[in-house]
Amino acid sequence: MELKTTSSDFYELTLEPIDISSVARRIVPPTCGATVTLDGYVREHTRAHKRTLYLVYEAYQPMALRELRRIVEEARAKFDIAHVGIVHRTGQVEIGETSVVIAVAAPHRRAAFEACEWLIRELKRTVPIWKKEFYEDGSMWAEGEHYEAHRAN
Amino acid sequence: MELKTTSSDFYELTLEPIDISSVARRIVPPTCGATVTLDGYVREHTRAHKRTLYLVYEAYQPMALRELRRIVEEARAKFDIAHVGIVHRTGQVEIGETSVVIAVAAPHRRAAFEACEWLIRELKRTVPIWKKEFYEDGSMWAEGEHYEAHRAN
Amino acid sequence: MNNEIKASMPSKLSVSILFFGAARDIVGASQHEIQIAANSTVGTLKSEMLATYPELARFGRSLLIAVNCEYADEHTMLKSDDEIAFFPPVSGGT
Amino acid sequence: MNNEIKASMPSKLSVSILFFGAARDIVGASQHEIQIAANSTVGTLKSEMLATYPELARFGRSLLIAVNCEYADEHTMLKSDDEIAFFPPVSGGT
Repeated sequence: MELKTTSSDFYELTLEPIDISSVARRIVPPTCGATVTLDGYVREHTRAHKRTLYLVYEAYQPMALRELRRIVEEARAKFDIAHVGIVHRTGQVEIGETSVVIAVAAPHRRAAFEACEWLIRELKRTVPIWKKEFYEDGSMWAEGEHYEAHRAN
Repeated sequence: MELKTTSSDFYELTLEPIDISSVARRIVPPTCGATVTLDGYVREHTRAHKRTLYLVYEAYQPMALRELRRIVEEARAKFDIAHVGIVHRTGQVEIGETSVVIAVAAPHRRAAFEACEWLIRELKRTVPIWKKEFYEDGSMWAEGEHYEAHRAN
Repeated sequence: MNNEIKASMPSKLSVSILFFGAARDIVGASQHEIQIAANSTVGTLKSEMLATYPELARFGRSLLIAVNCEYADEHTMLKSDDEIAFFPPVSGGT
Repeated sequence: MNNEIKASMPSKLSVSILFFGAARDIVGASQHEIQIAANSTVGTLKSEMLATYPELARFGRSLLIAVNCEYADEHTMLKSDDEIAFFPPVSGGT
């Protein structure tokens, strides 16, 4: 499921494994000098002595795509960046697989680093996607980073 | 040409095109949560009205590998990171091709962002690699970022 | 023929309600079509939902609400055909 | 048999000199094997190179020198078989 805008930015939710190179390459205009990519993946971890077998990400898809577009537009206003690509996995994701990739291309690397870091923070704060952890004997929803519904601006 | 250390870090100079995904994937231990990757590539640009056709990177190879190892060791002391991979292209590089990839895996994304940005700055400042730009009617060495030989520490 | 009357004096609004994540598990369904009083706000609807599904109260102030895919606060007025989503704090990314 | 005498009183050191980037273009060769006076420092060798290749002076203080793959300053003492590299500011990365 993808949402294209008039620019080269893109936001997608996908059931397929994510190839981070192809996400990064799709956002490179010839005048750019650097792409910074965040590759976030599912950690091997335990909660209350239970080993996580896999995760399932669920999205409120139309709103998730809309929020992704909103945070990218905000990033473009804040930072001197050329293009952004974001792909978030939905459905079942195995340990070690990439759950989210954010790639930012910019003429100068400083802005690419800043924007990429800001975008993952905003994504985790506002984009309506939920993670459920599955164990041998059950499952549990992960707690999100707290979202302030009454925003200051 | 590559130099392995006892850890999983690696530093390589390569005459072949760089696959950024494979660089990033090689440094991911299962306990990590994020890999930040800088993909630096050759810009389309002009100098004094001349269009750059391609570049040639030349390295003082044994010292370049040694300096790469030194800056990675310094990064590991400064930041809470797990592994680092750096690959720098040498020889002829076409416009749009990746000249350098720095991938940093860490349990938390903040340290990965900080270390990756610090590493590219140090690489450009101290690693003995030189870039020559080729035009239709000649060539010119690029000026580097200034290196202070008498370091404060 | 009575469209004008409905438009000027609707007694009820038809809205869709969606639940996600742990909120859906509590409610036991992902989507409801319901009728609510005209001039209802998000707050009115939230109170109704909390009365119907008391377990939703465990999210406290962190229960989030979106109207037509935008975050909304309790004062947001509802209109017919709105899509209202209830969900706990998001946990995407890694 | 005269190894000991050479070790205690060498009159000359044999060293390799490398040039990279624009410095190599000026010198016209990437590597030299030369003999220099015992007790020479990096500064001594640099002065000799500047006398032989006056064009190297255009790099001024930004002409960098490494001894055995480590950055060195002008006070670094040289010893036999050292590899000394002269080069302009580096320009790797992008």
